[in-house]
Amino acid sequence: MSKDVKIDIQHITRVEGHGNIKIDVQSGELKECKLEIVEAPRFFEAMLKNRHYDESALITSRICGICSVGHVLGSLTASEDAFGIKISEQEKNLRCLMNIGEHYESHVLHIYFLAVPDFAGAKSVLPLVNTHKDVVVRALKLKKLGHEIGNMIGGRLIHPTAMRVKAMTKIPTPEILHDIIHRLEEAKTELKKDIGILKTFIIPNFERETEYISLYKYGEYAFLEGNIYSSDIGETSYKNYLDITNEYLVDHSTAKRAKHNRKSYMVGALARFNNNHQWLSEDAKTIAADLGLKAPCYNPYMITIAQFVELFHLADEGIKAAQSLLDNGVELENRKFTIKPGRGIGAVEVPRGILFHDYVYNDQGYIQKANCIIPTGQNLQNIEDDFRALVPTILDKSKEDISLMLEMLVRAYDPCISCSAHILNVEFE
Amino acid sequence: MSKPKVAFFDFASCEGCQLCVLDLHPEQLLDLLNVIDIVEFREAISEKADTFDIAIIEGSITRESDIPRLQKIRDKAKILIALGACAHIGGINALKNFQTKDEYQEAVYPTAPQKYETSHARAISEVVQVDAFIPGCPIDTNEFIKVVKNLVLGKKPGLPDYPVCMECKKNENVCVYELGMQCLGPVIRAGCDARCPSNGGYCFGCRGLITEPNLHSQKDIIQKYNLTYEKMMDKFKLFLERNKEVFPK
Amino acid sequence: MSLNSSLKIDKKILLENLEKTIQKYDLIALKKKGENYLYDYIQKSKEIIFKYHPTVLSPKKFFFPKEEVLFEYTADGEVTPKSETKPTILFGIRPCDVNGIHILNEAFAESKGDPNYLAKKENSLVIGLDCEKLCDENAFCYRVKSQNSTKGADLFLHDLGLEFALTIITDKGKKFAQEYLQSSPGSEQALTKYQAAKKKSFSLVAPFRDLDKLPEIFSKNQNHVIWKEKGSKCLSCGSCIMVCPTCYCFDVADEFALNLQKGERLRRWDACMLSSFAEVAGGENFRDKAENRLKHRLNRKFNYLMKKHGQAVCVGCGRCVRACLADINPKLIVKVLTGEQE
Amino acid sequence: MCKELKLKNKDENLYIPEKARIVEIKTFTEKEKFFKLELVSQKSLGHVPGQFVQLSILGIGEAPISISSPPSSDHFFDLCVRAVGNVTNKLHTLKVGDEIFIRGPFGHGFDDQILAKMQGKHLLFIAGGIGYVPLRSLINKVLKSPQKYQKISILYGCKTPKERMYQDELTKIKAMGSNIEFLETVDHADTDWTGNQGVITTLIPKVKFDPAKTIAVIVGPPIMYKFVLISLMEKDIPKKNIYMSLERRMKCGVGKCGHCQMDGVYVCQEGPVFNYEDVYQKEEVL
Ligand SMILES: Cc1cc2nc3c(=O)[nH]c(=O)nc-3n(C[C@H](O)[C@H](O)[C@H](O)COP(=O)(O)OP(=O)(O)OC[C@H]3O[C@@H](n4cnc5c(N)ncnc54)[C@H](O)[C@@H]3O)c2cc1C
Ligand code: SF4
Ligand code: SF4
Ligand code: SF4
Repeated sequence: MSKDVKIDIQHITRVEGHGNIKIDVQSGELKECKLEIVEAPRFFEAMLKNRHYDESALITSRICGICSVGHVLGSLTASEDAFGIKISEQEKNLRCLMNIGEHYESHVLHIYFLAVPDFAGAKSVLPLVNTHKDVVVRALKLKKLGHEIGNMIGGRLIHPTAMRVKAMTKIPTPEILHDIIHRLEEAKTELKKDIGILKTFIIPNFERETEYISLYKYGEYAFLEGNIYSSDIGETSYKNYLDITNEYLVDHSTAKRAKHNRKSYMVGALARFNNNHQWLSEDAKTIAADLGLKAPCYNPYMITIAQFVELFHLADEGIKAAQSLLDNGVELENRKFTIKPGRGIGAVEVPRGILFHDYVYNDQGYIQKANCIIPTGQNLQNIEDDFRALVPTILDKSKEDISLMLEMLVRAYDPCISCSAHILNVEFE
Repeated sequence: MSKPKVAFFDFASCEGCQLCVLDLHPEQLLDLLNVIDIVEFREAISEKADTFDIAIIEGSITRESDIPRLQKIRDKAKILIALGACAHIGGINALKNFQTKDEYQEAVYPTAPQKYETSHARAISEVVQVDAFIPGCPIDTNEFIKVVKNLVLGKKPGLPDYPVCMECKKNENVCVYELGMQCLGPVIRAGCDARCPSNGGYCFGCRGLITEPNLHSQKDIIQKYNLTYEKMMDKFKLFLERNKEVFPK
Repeated sequence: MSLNSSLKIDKKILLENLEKTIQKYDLIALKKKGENYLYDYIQKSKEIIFKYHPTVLSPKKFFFPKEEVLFEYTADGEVTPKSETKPTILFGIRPCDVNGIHILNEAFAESKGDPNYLAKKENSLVIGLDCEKLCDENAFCYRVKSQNSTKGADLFLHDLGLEFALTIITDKGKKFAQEYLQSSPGSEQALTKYQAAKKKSFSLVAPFRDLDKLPEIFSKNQNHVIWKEKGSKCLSCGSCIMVCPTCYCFDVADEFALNLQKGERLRRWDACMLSSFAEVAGGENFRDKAENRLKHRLNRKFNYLMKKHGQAVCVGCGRCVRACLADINPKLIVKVLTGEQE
Repeated sequence: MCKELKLKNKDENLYIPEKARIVEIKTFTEKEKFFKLELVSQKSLGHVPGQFVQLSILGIGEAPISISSPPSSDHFFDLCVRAVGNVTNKLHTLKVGDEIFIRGPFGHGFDDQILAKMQGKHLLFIAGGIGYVPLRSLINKVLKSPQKYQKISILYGCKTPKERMYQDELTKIKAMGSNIEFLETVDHADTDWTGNQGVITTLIPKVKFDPAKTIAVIVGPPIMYKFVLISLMEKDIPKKNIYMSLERRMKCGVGKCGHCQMDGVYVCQEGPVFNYEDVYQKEEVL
């Protein structure tokens, strides 16, 4: 089969940030295949220089609106690592709730607003307001739940105001905690209503095995602490994250890319699922089985399903955290500590995958050097490699269909290009 | 009343403000769609629009190549709204302007500093005429609704032009100066319901200065509480680099 | 009513009785929230704090809320007034604030009367609680003679240790006391003793010199340098107004719901210290300088409205002193104008 | 025992407006339109010259607007509105038959006492721009029986000829009678303008009056008062013979919201019409 296909998609829609896809097939041979990031670089690591520890989370949360809590968590963890601060159980539970808030907002947005229209054959969620009003209303409510948990616990979800090094500056009342438990239970019931719809999705039958990298803590479906786990080589200390990420630049993208054992690796919900599925909550396991998601899963289009499964696990985790806060009582914690000069690293899972913040502080608590590595940057090469594997198998389709499948693939990764592009690398000796 | 066509565009930003726009109750979204026609919103819909009445712009201008794109949008729009701190006052992006271009490029892409086009970060009003703005980093969803509604009704946007302190007092907070922190609230535009001070933080100025800030008095406060002037100016750097009253060039 | 028909009530019984009223009334009293003291709704009487800690906002927020709906309407022009009220008890209101309520009562009752305020007021009962000594160094109730104010309350209590002396101020208070508070005749002596002690603790402080002549003094000093001096420090933040128990300026706004089918006309607290307060169409601003706004605010307290109410309209609670980051203090300004030394 | 606080008349909610319908619209200038309104209740407004109403458009807001027609027993009344902001711009988009809302009449206008004082005197009306609107109510009232006054002089100044209002009516007034005098001027003339040019104070020397027997009524923008008052003082008109109507920001119109207060005075209640003698010593009058 010899065919010429040239695809140039400017500004892929329904992703965060700006990305273009360029494919050039001549006589059946793939000449060019690129995911371009055309986002303006924002130079966050440069901006962090000489800023006080109290501001590092404030600044880095602005890297990305949708992973804002994730950046805060990564940033606080890095600062705490540098200063040798151990956070309390209470703080862990509160952060867990913030993390759940963010995942609800982000996963729901991705599943319902960005991915569902593809499967429903709609251009966007707006036409669905007329055809599937109940689903849209449910989606908005679930997304709003994420925002509201963020508001109640952290002052607000996007760029939270109450999250600080060592401890929150705000504590929830028992009424709020009861409310959160109640609403997370409700959320599970609501989500179950859409299992049927998800089952009708015809998910492209495309598989490509790759290296799956995620946070790892034995016995936990890890989000907030742990080491790094690679499906190829196993566990590595979070301190050695640079050995994993190996960032490099390519010409056509302002976002840095990463490679480890192979040419590329995958992070995000599917990587987490593949590496940590045994620690999902029982409910989440049942849902996964019901939706045909089995580890290891090599189909990137299934990321959306993995996210859906995570929503159940997270609801269960949130209920546990809130209950523990209720059982043990919540008190405003003392936020005093001594500043220690040195380096600290934070590794956390955000909706799109593992994220690293790495700071060097001076003895006054001002940042001397910073490095932030964002999930999408890590996924970019993997997406391109998926393209390379996918395109030759679908050349018989129309150009429109090919474009749509490629766009859907990019969207499946839920790329938050906006943040990936702003991230830079400062070499550490 | 015919529904105005509204298009969203973004430049250098975290897109958090657009996410706040989507943070609506279901009824609110349905009501909003009855009042305006969203014809372009890259984060949520695939459609692209050639014509629109209201352009809502998120993000700051950080590349010369952004300018023609923004100008084109300006030419087409009857009303152009700056959404969020990045677009309104340059936002956090302008923090890099305190360094030279070489410095920040070197710091981020040490192996290839000149690789990507960049220049100093600017508010969009430095490039095109802005008819209304929705301040904050991120914006307040209710304020967004209010401004859009007012424009549809032919009213002025109706943003407050008094300091955050007023809302902070309404929330019965103990002033953070009393707690040993410093706060830019006395000169920053209210409308956020004093979110940061009300949640254990302090105001760092994301909504920009009020029209008649008393910066002299702000400096006196700093002295009274034994805080340093340098530290205060350092706080202003986070969001107010573009402001000539604070940082005369 | 004079204080001689003394009644008393046991503290424990009082608390029990108050708790019983919660079924029928919203009970408001001083309580602690986090590190902060404020007047707020009470569920259990043990939440009530008896020792006074200055609050940021005064109890006026319950009669004249930060924001309230004046009426609702539909797009077809159907207008429905709205002044929802619930039976409410404000418990433990201090003399300065009691006096503040009295001033607001007069202001809102004037001419035709403000329906929203009056409805809330009518449906509520104010139980005052005396202060034996000055609450902090910023308060200056004694300077405007409001440390003994009872006008504005329906009942008034004096803490005698294990029991309270109870004074009946209004008929409404009397009815309430009969129905809910099992008071018994008290010894006049105990109350007299209390009052003597209070008098003693306040004996070192005195009212403003020429308190009654302040309106004239203010009128004469409209060009005094103090206005410029202090005004130049003012941040025009309005904090002083928010916290003031006797400020009642408001802004009115129309808000349509997003569906543009129905809407509300609201009023919100406004502040004459804000720069645009007196601005009219065409951009003319009749009080465009902070010094003029400050002068206006204090003239309202000690001149314009003082003439109308027959007493200083500043009750000396000290809230604006605590709230003002620019250290603008009415007490000191009055002293400069009267030429008084500390 | 202290009195309890009670709302005197529960039905009397001073914030609730009543419906009025637009029955006629005339466009005067680019910014000013004339509106004839009727109360839907068919009641008479019952105002005196110089009073104002609070005009509201639901969802938009409320604005104080002077009543431009003389008192009458029917249910019609006139307003003339300059489009400057939310309410006034919206009002300009409305059509005949549309309904708006009204509260009032409010304020202290030219009451019987003032009118009695005017009898037999030389009335000197000085209006700047839209200031003619509140004056028109009084002018039309006195013109119903011009013989009661020694003389009536109307001085009217606008920025440009295009901004002149009520032209038909003013032409008629001009021709009315020997004791009626009408003078106008514009700040900036255009090519067609043949009349006076200059600020309104340039008209004052053109009028002959006996200061002791003259009553001046001034309405205009804030800056105008300052200069007109200087001229009148120079001509020795006693302060008590000068009336003026002041504009202030108003939110409630009933002496509560505090916006219109100047010195101790609530303009919405004691004004907007003031005798100069009563206010000249007050703060912030001009
Ligand atoms: C007693 C009185 C009589 C008046 N008579 C007339 C009249 O006959 N015809 C006429 O066209 N205008 C009259 N005005 C002026 C008119 O009230 C204002 O132009 C109007 O309030 C503007 O309202 P708006 O909603 O259109 O503008 P807004 O959108 O409210 O504001 C436009 C500008 O006006 C200022 N402003 C806001 N509220 C008021 C207010 N209540 N009064 C004055 N300025 C305000 C704002 O600060 C802003 O600068 C009168 C004013 C008063 C006080
Ligand atoms: S203003 Fe803040 S929240 Fe909005 S886009 Fe910019 S960085 Fe994000
Ligand atoms: S308090 Fe200040 S920094 Fe916080 S949201 Fe408001 S304006 Fe922004
Ligand atoms: S006097 Fe003080 S509290 Fe009042 S507006 Fe001025 S600075 Fe703010």
